[in-house]
Amino acid sequence: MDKVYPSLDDAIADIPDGASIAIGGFFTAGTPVQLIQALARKGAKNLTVMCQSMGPGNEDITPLVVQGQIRKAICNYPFYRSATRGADSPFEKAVRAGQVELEVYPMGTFIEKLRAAGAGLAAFYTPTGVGTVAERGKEKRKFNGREYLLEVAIKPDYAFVYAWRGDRTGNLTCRKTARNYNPDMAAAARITIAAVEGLVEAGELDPDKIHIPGIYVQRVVQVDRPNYIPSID
Amino acid sequence: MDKVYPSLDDAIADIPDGASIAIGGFFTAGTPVQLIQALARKGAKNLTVMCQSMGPGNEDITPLVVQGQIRKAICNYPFYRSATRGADSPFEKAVRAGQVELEVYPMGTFIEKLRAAGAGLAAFYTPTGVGTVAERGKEKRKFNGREYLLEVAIKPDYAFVYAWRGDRTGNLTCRKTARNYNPDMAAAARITIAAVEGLVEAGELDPDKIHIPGIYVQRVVQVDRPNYIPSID
Amino acid sequence: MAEKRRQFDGLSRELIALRIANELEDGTYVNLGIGIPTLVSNWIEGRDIVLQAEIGMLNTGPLAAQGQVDQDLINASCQPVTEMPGTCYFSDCESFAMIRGGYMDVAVLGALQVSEKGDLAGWNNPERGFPEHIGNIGGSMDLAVGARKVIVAMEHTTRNGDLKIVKKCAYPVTAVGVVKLIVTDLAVIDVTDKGLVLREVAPGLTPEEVQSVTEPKLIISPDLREIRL
Amino acid sequence: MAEKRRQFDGLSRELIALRIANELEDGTYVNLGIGIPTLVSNWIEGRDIVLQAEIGMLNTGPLAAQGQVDQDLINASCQPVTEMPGTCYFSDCESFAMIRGGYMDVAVLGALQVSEKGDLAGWNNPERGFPEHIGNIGGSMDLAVGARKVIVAMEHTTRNGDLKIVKKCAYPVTAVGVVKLIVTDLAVIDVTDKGLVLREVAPGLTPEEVQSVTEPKLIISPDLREIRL
Repeated sequence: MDKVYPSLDDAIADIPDGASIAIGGFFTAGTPVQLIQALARKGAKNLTVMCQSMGPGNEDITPLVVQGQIRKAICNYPFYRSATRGADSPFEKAVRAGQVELEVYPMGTFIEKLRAAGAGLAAFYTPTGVGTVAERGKEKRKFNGREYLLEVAIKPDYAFVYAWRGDRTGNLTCRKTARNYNPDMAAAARITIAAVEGLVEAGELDPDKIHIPGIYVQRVVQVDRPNYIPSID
Repeated sequence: MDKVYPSLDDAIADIPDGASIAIGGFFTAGTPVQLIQALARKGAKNLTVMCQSMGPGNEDITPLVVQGQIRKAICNYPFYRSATRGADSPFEKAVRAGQVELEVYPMGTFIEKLRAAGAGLAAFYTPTGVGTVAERGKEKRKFNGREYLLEVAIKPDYAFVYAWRGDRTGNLTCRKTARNYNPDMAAAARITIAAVEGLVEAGELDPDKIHIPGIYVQRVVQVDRPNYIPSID
Repeated sequence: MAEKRRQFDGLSRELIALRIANELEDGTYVNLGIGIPTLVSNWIEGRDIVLQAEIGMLNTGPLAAQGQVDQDLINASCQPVTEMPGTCYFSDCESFAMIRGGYMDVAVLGALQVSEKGDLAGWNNPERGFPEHIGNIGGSMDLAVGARKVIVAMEHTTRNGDLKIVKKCAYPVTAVGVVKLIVTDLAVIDVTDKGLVLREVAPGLTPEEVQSVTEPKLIISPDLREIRL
Repeated sequence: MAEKRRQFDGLSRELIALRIANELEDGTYVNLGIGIPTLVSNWIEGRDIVLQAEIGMLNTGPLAAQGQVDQDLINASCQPVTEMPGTCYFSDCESFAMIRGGYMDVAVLGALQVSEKGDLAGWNNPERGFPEHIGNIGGSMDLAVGARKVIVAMEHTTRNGDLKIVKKCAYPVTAVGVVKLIVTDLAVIDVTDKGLVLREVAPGLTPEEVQSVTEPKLIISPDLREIRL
């Protein structure tokens, strides 16, 4: 199974208007920026995106907002910490203007909901958020005297992930904290598109050090290592 | 944090009667046989054990059965396939005689219940077992038109795990299919005791290839590589 | 009392496996259960099919030769196997997440009984005399529920001639309504909404003979033919 | 109208962090939130304390020096950090499994408000003008619920002199009844079943002065003393 696509644009060509897309990466680390840029070039509209941040440390997502491609964002850290910087942020403006719907989950709940989808589970009970606004509209239930919230799985149509090394069959190895959301998003999505820094032949990766098994990855594209300067103020 | 214990017997010395113990390994691969043997030497009674098999490919557990140490077994593959070999098996005899209580779960449900405990989740909904005897006594619920069973977390007091390499702070690297249940059992238990083939200093393991983070492991003991001949007839 | 036995001779276990191998498409991920299903692996060498082992392995290679056995490298049937280019290892928990998550294109499973509705009974033989809720469930329930397509590989009747393709499973079921295709020593049968469709019969057998060892009424496919190998 | 401002001078942010570092025991796993909590890491070098970063790292080392920045190695505050002997990496999902699973001995978190019952409000400042259910939750709710002990590190009042230790949080809470210890520029306060117990005060301050900027009634510890650094 050779899953390599010749270009970023080919790899995302079939993404329709209205698609939902999980985007890996935690601030600067492990974000598939080139795939996001390709999506901005393509211009698909009415999208639902699921990712950690809608701006801070992930400015490459801003063109999608400015071009009005995003209908809904599901994330856990949407805004700049600085109110001043936030006031200038296209995403914050779009949220205030009601142009983008925003759904926020605690970080652990957010990724566990995606993991549940990939693992074929319908829902789970978590203690996180009990007694907070995260309870709203959710079933609360006691197990062994402690309260938990019911959280249902979220299954995206696509996932964009990033890896340090990948082989042609889709096996991926991540590097340091750039692993973060990428494995569980890859498993959750119907179609996972991986941007890899180093493309190798099957058998070249250490089989005990593959963080994303190839079965979860449908398309692989080689990219240059993006250059970041970590900052989220 | 130096978690190394001088001997197997020291590492399990505090296990009381009535304890529950998850034991890693899938048939022959990655089973901490020396810890099981130490438990047989110690002779703690009234134990609940959670493991894949209660005999096939895991004959080292038999002394615990013969010595009457086990009150309850929770597993997914308890018996020999051969009825003849099964008829001679101390575990099968003990089950038939009502001396050991046996709880059987589908393999995926079994390890997911342990994973849930380690992950601080109370319960999850799985499609596995709907319409079968696995339904008995369980809540059934529809999500998006499909039926699921509610399965609650199982939290063992102890876990016995096996690793190819381990450092003094408890970071463990597994080898090939010997990984299997070990990571999730380590995370699930209150106290995890690891038998490692190769004990190294902190910093010697590749930090991107640690399958069991040290935080899950409270005790480390060095052991010789056990010699198995894989067979389960 | 005369000893009961199988009535017809059909394909060997190896050829049942071959027939199933021919049914698999390239570019798919497949899990093979214990028994006849495991034999399918002998017929797919060189093909673009990736085998998953529940223990936590993708791209499972052929059985290890004597002297090449690595105790840290076994399949879910506890057989020593080998690595392939592209092999990867993961935890058992991840393995079943993958299985339930719908990533197995095909699961080939053995069975004690299959019903006309596609119910599969394979994990618990009441003849062992245990209560019906205990037995070697293993990974069978997860695979039966999670795979996109479940193919059953089995002998058409028991050694004693008892029917295994039945109207309703008498044995504890593994999953309900999941079997899509049954391949036996005597026949290839599609499980459809309308009932069991007899698609192929073993060389020398008539559809009537296959029906005589099959409890539910078989629908004869208009394209009925001899089993192709 | 006179501009409101803080009434008392107390410890610097760095010294709040030091006071918390002294509270941590050796042999523990600790997660440090954004803000003052992050500064605690400057005071534990050489100690047997392992820092976890939500992004998926244990044994997080000091901040990376200029020229040593690796974009694949950051903490949960997006700061470039370094490796230590014994560092290991894992997924974000595993990281939160670990956090909810009770493996953090201590979480040190910032706060906008803390109630006398130990309720923590830290994730959402209504002054930003968003609806109360959206904001940067990040990992704070999981940490607040999952850690065995939650220590709050904050200034005793806002820059405008508004009280932050209150009877009931007016801001959206992060978790209910979880805070065990509050360390501010002015005081060290235990949250107990009986109420808030003033254990230490900043040099030069009286308990009455601390009470004057604290809404709930403080119980004065019989062992009350100056903050020890």
